[in-house]
Amino acid sequence: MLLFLLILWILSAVLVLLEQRPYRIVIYFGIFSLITSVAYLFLGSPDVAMAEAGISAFTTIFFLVCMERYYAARRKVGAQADSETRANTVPVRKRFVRILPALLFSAGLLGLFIWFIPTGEISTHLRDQYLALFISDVGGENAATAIYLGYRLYDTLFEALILVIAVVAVSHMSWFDGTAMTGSGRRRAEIGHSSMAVFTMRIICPIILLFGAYLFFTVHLTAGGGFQGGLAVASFFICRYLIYDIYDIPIKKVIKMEELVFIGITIVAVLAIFLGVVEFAQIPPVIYLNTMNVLIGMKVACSFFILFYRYIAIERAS
Amino acid sequence: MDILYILSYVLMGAGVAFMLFGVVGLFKYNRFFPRILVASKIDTVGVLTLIAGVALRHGFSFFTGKLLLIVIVMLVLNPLVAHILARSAYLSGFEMETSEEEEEQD
Amino acid sequence: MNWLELFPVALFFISFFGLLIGKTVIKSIVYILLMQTSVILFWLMLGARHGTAPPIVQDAAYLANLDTMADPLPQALMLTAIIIGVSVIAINITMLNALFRKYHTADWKTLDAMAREQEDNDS
Amino acid sequence: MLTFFVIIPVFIAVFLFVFSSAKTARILAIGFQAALTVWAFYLLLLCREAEVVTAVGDYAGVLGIFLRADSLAAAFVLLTSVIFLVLSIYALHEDNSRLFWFLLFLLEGALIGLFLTRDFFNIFVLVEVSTVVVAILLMYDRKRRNMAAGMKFLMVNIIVMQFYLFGLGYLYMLTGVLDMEAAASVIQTLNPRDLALPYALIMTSIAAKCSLLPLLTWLPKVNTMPGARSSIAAIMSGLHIKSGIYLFIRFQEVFGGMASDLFLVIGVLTAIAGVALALTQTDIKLILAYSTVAQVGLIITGLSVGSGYSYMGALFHVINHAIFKVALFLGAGMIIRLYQTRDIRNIRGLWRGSRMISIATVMAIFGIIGAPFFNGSVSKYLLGASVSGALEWVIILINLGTILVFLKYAAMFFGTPPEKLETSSAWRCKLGAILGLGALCLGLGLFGEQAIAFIFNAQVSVDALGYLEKSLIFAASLGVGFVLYRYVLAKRLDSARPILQRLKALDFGFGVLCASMGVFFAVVLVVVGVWGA
Repeated sequence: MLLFLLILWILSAVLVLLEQRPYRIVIYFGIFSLITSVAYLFLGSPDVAMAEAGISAFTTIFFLVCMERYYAARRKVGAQADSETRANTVPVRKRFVRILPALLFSAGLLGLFIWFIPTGEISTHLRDQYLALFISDVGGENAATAIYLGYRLYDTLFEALILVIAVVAVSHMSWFDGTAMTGSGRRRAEIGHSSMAVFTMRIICPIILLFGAYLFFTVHLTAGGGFQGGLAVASFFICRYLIYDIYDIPIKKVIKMEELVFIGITIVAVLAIFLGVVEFAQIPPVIYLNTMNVLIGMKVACSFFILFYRYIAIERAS
Repeated sequence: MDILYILSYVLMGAGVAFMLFGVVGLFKYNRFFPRILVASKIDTVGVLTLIAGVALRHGFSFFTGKLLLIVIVMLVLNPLVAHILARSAYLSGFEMETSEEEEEQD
Repeated sequence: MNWLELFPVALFFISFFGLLIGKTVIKSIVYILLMQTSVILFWLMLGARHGTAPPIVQDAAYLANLDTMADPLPQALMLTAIIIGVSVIAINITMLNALFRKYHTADWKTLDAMAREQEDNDS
Repeated sequence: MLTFFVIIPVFIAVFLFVFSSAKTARILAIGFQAALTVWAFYLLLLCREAEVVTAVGDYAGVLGIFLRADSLAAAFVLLTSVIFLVLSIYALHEDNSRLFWFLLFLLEGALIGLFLTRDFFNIFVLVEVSTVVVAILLMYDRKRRNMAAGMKFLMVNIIVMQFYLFGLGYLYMLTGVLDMEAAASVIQTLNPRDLALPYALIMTSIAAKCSLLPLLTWLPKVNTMPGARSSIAAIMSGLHIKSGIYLFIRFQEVFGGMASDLFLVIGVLTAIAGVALALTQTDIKLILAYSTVAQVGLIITGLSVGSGYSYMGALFHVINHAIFKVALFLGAGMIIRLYQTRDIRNIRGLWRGSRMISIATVMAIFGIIGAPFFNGSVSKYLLGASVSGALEWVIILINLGTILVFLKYAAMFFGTPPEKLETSSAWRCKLGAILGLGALCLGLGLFGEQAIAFIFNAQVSVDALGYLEKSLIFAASLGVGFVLYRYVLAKRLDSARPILQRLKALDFGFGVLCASMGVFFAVVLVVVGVWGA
């Protein structure tokens, strides 16, 4: 079964490689992400699979917005004679000859790589210890969560930090100098004109929010956690956008809240793990895990909502 | 018990058969709107029957509750997806009688 | 060595090949995403060498089936890697968008030439 | 304790960003930087006695993450804090928003974290953080930024980090741990052929980080992007590249010095290529950036020689290079502001135009070319002390090349200045900053032996006779360089020969950059795998 999935996986990747038209690349990339996510599930990592599924929804949206602007920009200059348009007119054989050195080079590298793949056995030193000790050390029933909220919390802190930086970077790198769009920049989602869609999304929205909350709070019992729950809550905003738009949400307050939540995460992390308060004060691990997860989930939800907002409201505006 | 067992297999088989018909249909019709019609059948009828079979096979537990949630979401979302696809195709100027070549444009 | 692990390796070099021949920035970004995915899948495969059961303890008798559980460490690490990857990709796509608006193209060569022109004007 | 070296800058950065105005941010920045420098000094004192280890969380074995500070890491932390202190003083009266201080503090936290951590995956995370922050800082000026070059920088860095992560996967598979010390002890028991692949993958990413030979063009280009301020270019050349060298040192330790002969060759070639490229440039920032490449090549050479004195010399040169290159870049920023141009042919008469900038720049130049009594001379003496034969001559030749480059650079002191050069009173901080760095160059040169003993906790003896010999060689090469430059090169370099023009405008496309990564990877893999360690 895994073999079958992996073959499909490679095939979809090759489809992405061979496709020339940008819109289709995005669609094939979506297929690729879906297969990847299922493959993760088969490899025994439901946490990563959930994260990948959530992330790929956002990546696809980012790419789609980008493509829309791309075509708008192309239309503006007309069919300019750069290689984007020229590529389709060159005959296939010539194109093949042109890429042949690159093909041979990468094939050679692949061969070299395979020749030198280590044959040694995998060392299970850390795995055994983590599986044996995580319940008594950190608590909870999910070993992956125990690692990223306990043993390797230091990494997770920087992971939260890089989301803060990404939000700052996206607003700094953007063509538009500001955080919120007012007046003429607004546009409603096209779907908003279809009453059937709006009606259905109204039913779906609360379910998604509920699912996000479920992921927040059941982390010590099953797969899921702050990141996945945050992504689910953020995708609630996508659905909300389809019904009501998102321009009524004060984006500056969300940005401020994101940074405040990051400060909260830092304080809780420093107190709980670095200074060892959890152990010292005999706080039940469930309380710590849930606090941390809700904080991280809020952080991730805010970050992805801001990114989504920027793409829909600002990057997409003409 | 045995009847439930057999029934579940029948349901699962029916689901797979629906999907099979759907795929055949996708290849049979070469126009956009018939294809949407057939594809939505795969999503809704095929998957629903399949999940019903799985639920019967598993018996009643928390797992079945999760399946029920999936069924609800699918029941609501799949027709919606088909609707939006068809609607946007119609709005962006796809005629009901388009030929294959015109669909290929981006 | 598990020979299924050759799949991510192959994808790594397929996307490397794509990066070599990719003419537009869009395609380069997609290949980087493919590359990230291949590395992540590789890590998870390493973790699943000794078993593919999720590392979630449902009952107290879990010590008996420890051997069938996947390694939880790669999973925690790859969650981090995925989030880092998507943040960097979001930044990249924003930059790409700003480039479209300025230069109306996504072609590497044209972009390089235009950037050089701008630099010459500046200095 | 070590955790707070990282957490506090990050925390203060976010705190400032949320709560304060630009003015309070400025005052807090200076105060905090000064405090951090003192604290880093205290850490260095502690590390002289024993390694300081902090476990993040209270877990058994190597399950958690460890931060370790030996004297090398403490020296790098001290260097980082000193340079950021100088930069904050330099940037005090610039028109900076909160965002600038936010990013500056984040970068400081990430770099210190990188120097302190000994966890493979933590290194990956921190490198990504610092790369993204540097990318934003490089494109800080909205109007003048060069988005295409910045994008290339970011994408190349993401790709090399994928190489790193892949290599890390194999390393984790073989050793079963992510901690450096634990991994190093396991690695000794492994089959060297198994290690070839992870080594090649990881070294490819590190080589790209320090811009070694086939990958060297992106760094100078990025340094001189129009939107990048000189202070950012200084961080880039002075510190960010040092993080690559630091990782090189650490990973060579982990792998037990594999392939050091290969890196010797690559270092020498990088140095020669850097000198050759620097000679053809006319943009003053580009000259400095390519000379950074040359010095990095020299450092990698010294680190790969393997014997004690050269290694110490290379380590000391890392610190020296950070100091004088930051001084040069900051001085260059002021010169550009003064003359409104970056073309070295149009900058003349700086000595009469602005005495203070000239003094600081001259001190830094004396440092980099290795003039006696300046810090460069001590590190270059040690670098050359334990090598012999051809390599000694190669190092002398590279130094001759450096002298040529800076003769070209020094041409701007002479001649008559244009009528009006506007200096403002707000420059006092900037002048103070670069003069301080210049004085540091002299001080580290005069007390080089003691400085090494203090910083690296290692005894070296600078032999007076050998030092005199080196000084004589330096004087000779200065003479040769002057003659060579004045009568041969000065005219030729400015002529419009096609090959010179091509070297001057050398800028690899994205595909070529990726291909050079592949070539580097293949070479390292074949050398390590086929000919053994």
